[in-house]
Amino acid sequence: MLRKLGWLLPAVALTVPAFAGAEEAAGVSDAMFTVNNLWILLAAALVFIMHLGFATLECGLTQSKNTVNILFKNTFIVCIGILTYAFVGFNLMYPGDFQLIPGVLGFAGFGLDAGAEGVTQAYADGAYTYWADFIFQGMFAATCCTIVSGAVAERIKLGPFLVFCTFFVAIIYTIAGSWKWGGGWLDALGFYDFAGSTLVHSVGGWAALVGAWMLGPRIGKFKNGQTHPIPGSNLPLAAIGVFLLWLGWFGFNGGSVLSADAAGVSYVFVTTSLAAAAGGVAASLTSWVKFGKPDLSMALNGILAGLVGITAGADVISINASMLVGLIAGVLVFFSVLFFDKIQIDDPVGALSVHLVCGIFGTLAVGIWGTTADGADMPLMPQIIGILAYAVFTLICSFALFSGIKAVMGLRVSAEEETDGLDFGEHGMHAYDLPKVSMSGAGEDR
Amino acid sequence: MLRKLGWLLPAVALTVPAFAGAEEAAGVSDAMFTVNNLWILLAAALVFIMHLGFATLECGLTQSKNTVNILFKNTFIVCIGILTYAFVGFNLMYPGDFQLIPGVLGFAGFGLDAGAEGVTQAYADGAYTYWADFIFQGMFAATCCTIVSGAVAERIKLGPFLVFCTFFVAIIYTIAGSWKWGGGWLDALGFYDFAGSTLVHSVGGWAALVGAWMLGPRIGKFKNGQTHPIPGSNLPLAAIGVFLLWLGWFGFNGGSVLSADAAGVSYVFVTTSLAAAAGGVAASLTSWVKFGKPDLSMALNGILAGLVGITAGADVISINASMLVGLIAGVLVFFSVLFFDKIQIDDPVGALSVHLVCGIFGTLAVGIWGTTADGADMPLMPQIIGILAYAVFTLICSFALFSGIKAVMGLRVSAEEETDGLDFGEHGMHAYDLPKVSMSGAGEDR
Amino acid sequence: MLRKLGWLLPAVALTVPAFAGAEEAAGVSDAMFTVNNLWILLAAALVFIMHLGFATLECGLTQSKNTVNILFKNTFIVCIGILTYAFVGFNLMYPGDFQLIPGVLGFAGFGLDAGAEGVTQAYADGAYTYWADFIFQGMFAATCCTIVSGAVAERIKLGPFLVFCTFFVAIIYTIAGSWKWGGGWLDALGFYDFAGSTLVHSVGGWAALVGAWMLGPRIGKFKNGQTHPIPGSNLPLAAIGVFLLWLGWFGFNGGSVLSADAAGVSYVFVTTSLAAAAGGVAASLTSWVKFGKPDLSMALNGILAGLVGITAGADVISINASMLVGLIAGVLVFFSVLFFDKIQIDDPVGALSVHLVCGIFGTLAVGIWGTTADGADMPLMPQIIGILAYAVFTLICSFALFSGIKAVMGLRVSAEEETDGLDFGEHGMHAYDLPKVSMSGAGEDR
Amino acid sequence: MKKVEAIIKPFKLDDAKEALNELGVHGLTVTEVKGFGRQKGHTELYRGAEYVVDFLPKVKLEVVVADDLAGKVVDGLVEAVRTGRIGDGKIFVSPVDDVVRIRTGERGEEAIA
Amino acid sequence: MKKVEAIIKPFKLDDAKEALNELGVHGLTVTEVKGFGRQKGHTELYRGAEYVVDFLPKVKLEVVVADDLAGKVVDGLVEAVRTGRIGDGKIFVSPVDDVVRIRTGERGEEAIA
Amino acid sequence: MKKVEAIIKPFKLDDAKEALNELGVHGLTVTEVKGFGRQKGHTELYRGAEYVVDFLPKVKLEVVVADDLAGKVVDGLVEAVRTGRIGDGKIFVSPVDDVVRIRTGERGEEAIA
Ligand SMILES: Nc1ncnc2c1ncn2[C@@H]1O[C@H](COP(=O)(O)OP(=O)(O)O)[C@@H](O)[C@H]1O
Ligand SMILES: Nc1ncnc2c1ncn2[C@@H]1O[C@H](COP(=O)(O)OP(=O)(O)O)[C@@H](O)[C@H]1O
Ligand SMILES: Nc1ncnc2c1ncn2[C@@H]1O[C@H](COP(=O)(O)OP(=O)(O)O)[C@@H](O)[C@H]1O
Repeated sequence: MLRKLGWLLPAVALTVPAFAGAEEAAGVSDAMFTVNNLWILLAAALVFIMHLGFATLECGLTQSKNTVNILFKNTFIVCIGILTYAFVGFNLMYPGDFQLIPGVLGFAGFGLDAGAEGVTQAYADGAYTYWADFIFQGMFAATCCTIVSGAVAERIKLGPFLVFCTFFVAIIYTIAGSWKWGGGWLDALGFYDFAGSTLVHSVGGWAALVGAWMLGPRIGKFKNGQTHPIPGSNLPLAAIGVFLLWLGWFGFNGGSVLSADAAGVSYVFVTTSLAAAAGGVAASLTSWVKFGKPDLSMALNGILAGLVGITAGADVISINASMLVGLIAGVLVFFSVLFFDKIQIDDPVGALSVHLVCGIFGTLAVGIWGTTADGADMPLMPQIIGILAYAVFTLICSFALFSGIKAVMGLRVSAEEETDGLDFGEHGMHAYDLPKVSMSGAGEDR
Repeated sequence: MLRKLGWLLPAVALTVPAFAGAEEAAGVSDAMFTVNNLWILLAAALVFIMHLGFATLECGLTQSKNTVNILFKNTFIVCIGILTYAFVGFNLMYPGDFQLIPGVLGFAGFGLDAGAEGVTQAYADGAYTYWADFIFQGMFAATCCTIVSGAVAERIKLGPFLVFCTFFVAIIYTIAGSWKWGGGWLDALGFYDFAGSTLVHSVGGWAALVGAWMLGPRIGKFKNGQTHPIPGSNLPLAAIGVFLLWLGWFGFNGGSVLSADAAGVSYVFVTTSLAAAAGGVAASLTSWVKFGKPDLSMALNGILAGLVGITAGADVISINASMLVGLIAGVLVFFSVLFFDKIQIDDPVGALSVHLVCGIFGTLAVGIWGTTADGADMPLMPQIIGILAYAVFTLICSFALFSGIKAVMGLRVSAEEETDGLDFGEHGMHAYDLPKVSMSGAGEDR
Repeated sequence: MLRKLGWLLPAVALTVPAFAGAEEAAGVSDAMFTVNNLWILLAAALVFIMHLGFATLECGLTQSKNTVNILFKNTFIVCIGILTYAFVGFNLMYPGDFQLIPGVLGFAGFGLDAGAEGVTQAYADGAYTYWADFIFQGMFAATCCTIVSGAVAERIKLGPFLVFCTFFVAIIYTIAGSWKWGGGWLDALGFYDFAGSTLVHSVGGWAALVGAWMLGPRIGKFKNGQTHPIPGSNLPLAAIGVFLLWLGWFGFNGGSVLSADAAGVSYVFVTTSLAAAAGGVAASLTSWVKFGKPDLSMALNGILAGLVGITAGADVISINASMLVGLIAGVLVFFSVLFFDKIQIDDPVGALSVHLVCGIFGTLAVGIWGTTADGADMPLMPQIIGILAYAVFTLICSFALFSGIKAVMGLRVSAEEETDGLDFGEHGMHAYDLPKVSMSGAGEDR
Repeated sequence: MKKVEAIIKPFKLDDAKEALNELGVHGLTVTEVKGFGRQKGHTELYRGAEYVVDFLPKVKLEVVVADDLAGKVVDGLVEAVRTGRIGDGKIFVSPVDDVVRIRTGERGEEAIA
Repeated sequence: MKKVEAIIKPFKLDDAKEALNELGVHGLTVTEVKGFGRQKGHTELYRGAEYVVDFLPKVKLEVVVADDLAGKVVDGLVEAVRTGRIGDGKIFVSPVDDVVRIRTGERGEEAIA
Repeated sequence: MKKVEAIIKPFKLDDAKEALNELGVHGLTVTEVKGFGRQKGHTELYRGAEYVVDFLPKVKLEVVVADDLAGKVVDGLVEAVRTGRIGDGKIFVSPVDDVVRIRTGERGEEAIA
């Protein structure tokens, strides 16, 4: 998703194998500009709908007494994500020439300003306007907080969580992002992350890990060294979430081509779908073999695992490798869920397994299976450096941020509130008023 | 959304500040024609999905005993809206030369006919075909009835409501629309309403006001001068509704650029999103400050308030002003809900506060913050005249229509039916057969 | 959806009346290539979302004790559908020159390979790339299994069902598809099926019939010659399903234009929507007249009936005829549901009535109301031959396949498992943990 | 002590509660139940077929009171929830040997309120 | 009068209702309950961990009848709902002092049906 | 025989079950109910208006035991579910004339467990 802006630091050119991107063209026709820009806008709309996907997935896999809280968090995150991105985020992530510590930290000022060239082809060689750029990137930004939301669900205080998100999305995520997509030092190093296996998913995942670890598990989840599942309250909602996320991923990955280039976008659609499908099948079968019955929640997580896994290299990985990435991610997510349960880190929706673990795997996959446009293998070392750099930075920042907030406001709701549900404690509302199952005449033999 | 047809009355040219619309071009390339047209079609699909958003929002904020009825209403409205628009609506709203009372009432005949030029660039200077025009406008049309649906929910008889909607969408809405978008007298006067804060939202809102007032409140809503909330039955459905509405609004506003013009559409995406986000945050914080706890239903209404507010001027209002519009709309919707409760007009979903109040505010906002393409401030007076004209026309027409229907068929279901639920009374069905919460072993400490 | 590949068998040119498709052009501009290809990709995304529509519709119209099972089936089908289509399906359906029995069976080899020309205009005259072609067709493929899923729901064993689907989507559907869209013998004969009333819907429907018939009805559905309805558990989910299906149909039919041709795609959007709307209204009114109350589930099925009905001829049927097709389909689906109940074939979601019956009707409609580009009436005979050919082939194949699977693995779950629910039996999970309706103070008069 | 069990129409719950409060009874337990009796079930439609729902939603109210209050409670309830239409419900009075307030361990009549 | 309470398997509800009807008992009240007893709960899976659901869904049927009918009602119910498999449930018979029909104010046995 | 009915806080259900198991009582029936008593209901918000939810979720536990076990069961339950805070609930003990195990037709005390 590296923006091709003339005034950026020189970037290593890594493009899709087997075809040359149309976006290289210096001047494109008006129609091409229009279709390119339209696709970025549609991709933004698709990424937007991922937020609904995250919201319903999280509601589906948690208890109904916390549903209002989860809906509120996810609604608020989108809003605050877009607003802070307009105020500071965009200009922190894409500082251009305004470097404070070159390649590490820059800031192009507060607010949005398209300038004279922002709505012309001059802005990005006819690929999109300034406004399309902003809205696409802005929709992306909020997703990394949503990842955190899932892992800390059902026990974190609302206010502190929102404060965390605001700073995380406005500053931590955007500075981290600038290192690669903003043309910073990791970009210069040859680190490759097409649409954000690391920049979005692992970054969100590391923060989620810190949050889940600092909060501790939900009451009753682990007792005497054993895991006591707390079943999700509404699996249709969870399934709706995953389908919407897959849909949105067409925009997340497809839009990261940063033009409507026929070859590039179609290829990315295919690798993305194949990885998702392979992830879903792999996680289903793994749970089937392991437990004798296939687990729907694992199948759903498997699809997401495949999607996260392919995100770093959707444009540089071959068709067969994309299925392999999905398969491995699907198996990985299964065992990762078991692993986090074993070390008693409570992650109600599997956010760590999906976004952190598969985000890392996907980033490595680029170094293992990726090939550049001219057929050369892509190097593994920059990938490892990138993964580590983001791990260290995000762990430190989110630990500091969570700790500061904890000291001032506290992080976890009281045991009584947790038992009663955050819907009542934080909002004084309840999510559902549904009738009981009717014992109707037709049911006699059921 | 004024269609640029050669044979329309001359319209005051008001376009987006800081960029010149590509649609001005006389002859465009085939590719440009294709991408323009594709965007209008996609916008129509996005507006279509708003109907699902309205349906789920309304179901979510009402009682489960009326859910079948609400789903049926919303499903039927879409169908009847499109069909009547094909029969008469399109030709009432865009009568072209066929004026009966010039600028006030015209009718170009029954049914659809693309004519020889309908699928060529000649139809709209390469911006869209006749068919794309129809389907986009047709999807819009039904939305104004859906607004009414929410305000009269849980107590209106089905048959009378559907009769009202049929006439309202086929005739009242379309004649009203012709005054501005059809190139009528308000357009000539310089009234500006980009995508319908007034033409769609207030028009729907005024009819909703008449309906809610004529029906009276639901049993039990107000007692001894006090408001007794009737909580929504399914808040996840309500949240799904609002996210889908926001998504659809990209088509509602973005499509109203009436071409895929890169500058125009991207700008509108940004103002629309910023207003929505600001509205959500404002309403959340207002409820938080006022009641000590943030109200999810207010946050959701706040997003819609921001969206309705920006709709009249999404293309002529600056970035900062768009956030301001959202903020004000978010606060406005909060106090408006309280106000309608105070005057005991019962509006189960907040349709009056969202669509009527913020629709009016958004229309005024154009006169306050709007600037034309050449940087001039837009006048306030035509906006006020427009708001009043639509208020008077819609109030009279919908009062007459509701009264006529009431005389012939009655409007409100019996108290007994209301108590039992309209699902049983009007449909003989029930919406949910869900199991009770299980008291499983894992729940002991929860 | 006939792909215009140079190396296909000559196809009878049947295009939309009143306009000449832009896709005929030999060389198109880069921008045109890009917008064409983008539309096919977007159409693929829209078809993808139909799977969510099918999943929620099926969950909504069945009992909550089988919801996990239904979500799992639908999730798995999408994944397996895409994967098998990549492995063998695409090359079976579009074998090109690699004919084993010319016009009847061909196979272009395992796996995907874009070749040198796959991402250039050479692949399909600038209409789409190889990858866009694959992903669009691949998303289509899985839909026909989803049709089967609905008809056999609540009683079929999971493993056997998935085995059936895998073979059905990989081999039976694709071979059948090759006869027409792959340029096979039915295409040569002049059989016309624009987007698959027969190729997708009836083919799925015939298999559904075999499955529903072999399994027998659910326990308790028919007793003493009487139908005992088993009400759906979640009608909002069902409505969400139908709206998403309608939305997806814009891609299903609109994408089948196989380019973004302004005239073609817009026309198809209009016929598709009018038929859907007419179907919804017709089924609603029929149930209203027949039972005194309008049936939501019939209204929803009516919309789908209209959509299936128009699918074969969305591009060759006039506007008025499209409404007529929808109307007839809406009435047809109503009586068809009653008919299948009468002959005691238990179809929980009405899949046979919607997809099989209206699929056949829609295919006939082409022969009745269809006109070619040059205004000639389209012949009825090839339509009848096509319907029969697909009936015979699919009935035989799916009977053989189901029988084989039955012999080896069994088809139906035990009566005890059926009573307890497949969620427990097949997955050891349950779908919902929702609170009971609260008896709150505000409810006193309700 | 007596247990007074009343099966009533759901929308009469608050009236019943108020009647009890007026009698000085401040504790009660409520259960959603389905009732079958003289009141006819209603007919529903689903996908072109009719079926009868026999069991109607009712609310069961349980209140344990001292012997001498039982009569008044019964009368108060009857008055509060009667609509005169079929399906108004039934009241059952039955003996209770002992009552314990869990919080304090109190027993008998003093544990009641 | 007696209250006969039967805890039965949910799918036997209609059989029970028919048996009661044959005995001339036309009023009953039904509650969804969860039961714990000899019948083993079942094991569920969720995200890679197993857990036991102890409480099984049962239906509680309450019917108040005249003393002399109680025996027949018990026998009729036993016959109607027995499957012979563990978990078939229990029937409890307990005394009822008085019955009131809310609609009419009738008391005692005539209030029952 | 006696029926011991306990209205308790929902999250104490498993503690209650374990206490019963220790006393050798292996059968019980549980119902979700709503309770009204000294414990104050809580205030909820909805769209800018406050309202009080009077009825709080409780769980009703019913267990039928032999006469001599009733006292121990009551004591065991009190100990297991008491938190000392208002709203802990009540236990009611009432007479039961007969018990039948549907599966076997056994009667009386031997039908209980
Ligand atoms: N013998 C009975 N035992 C238990 N519950 C009964 C009995 N008779 C009636 N009921 C309950 O009382 C409710 C009302 O009874 P019904 O016969 O319909 O009307 P009414 O109370 O007006 O005579 C029933 O729905 C049922 O729940
Ligand atoms: N002592 C008891 N008190 C109350 N309910 C009981 C008692 N024993 C059993 N039950 C109820 O009866 C149901 C069936 O009992 P169970 O022991 O499982 O099988 P069976 O009835 O075949 O002996 C239980 O699920 C429970 O609801
Ligand atoms: N007289 C009564 N009859 C029936 N149920 C009662 C009675 N009194 C209390 N209850 C039940 O016991 C619950 C707890 O009672 P409450 O007065 O709130 O607290 P405490 O038990 O601590 O005195 C109530 O919610 C209600 O369900």
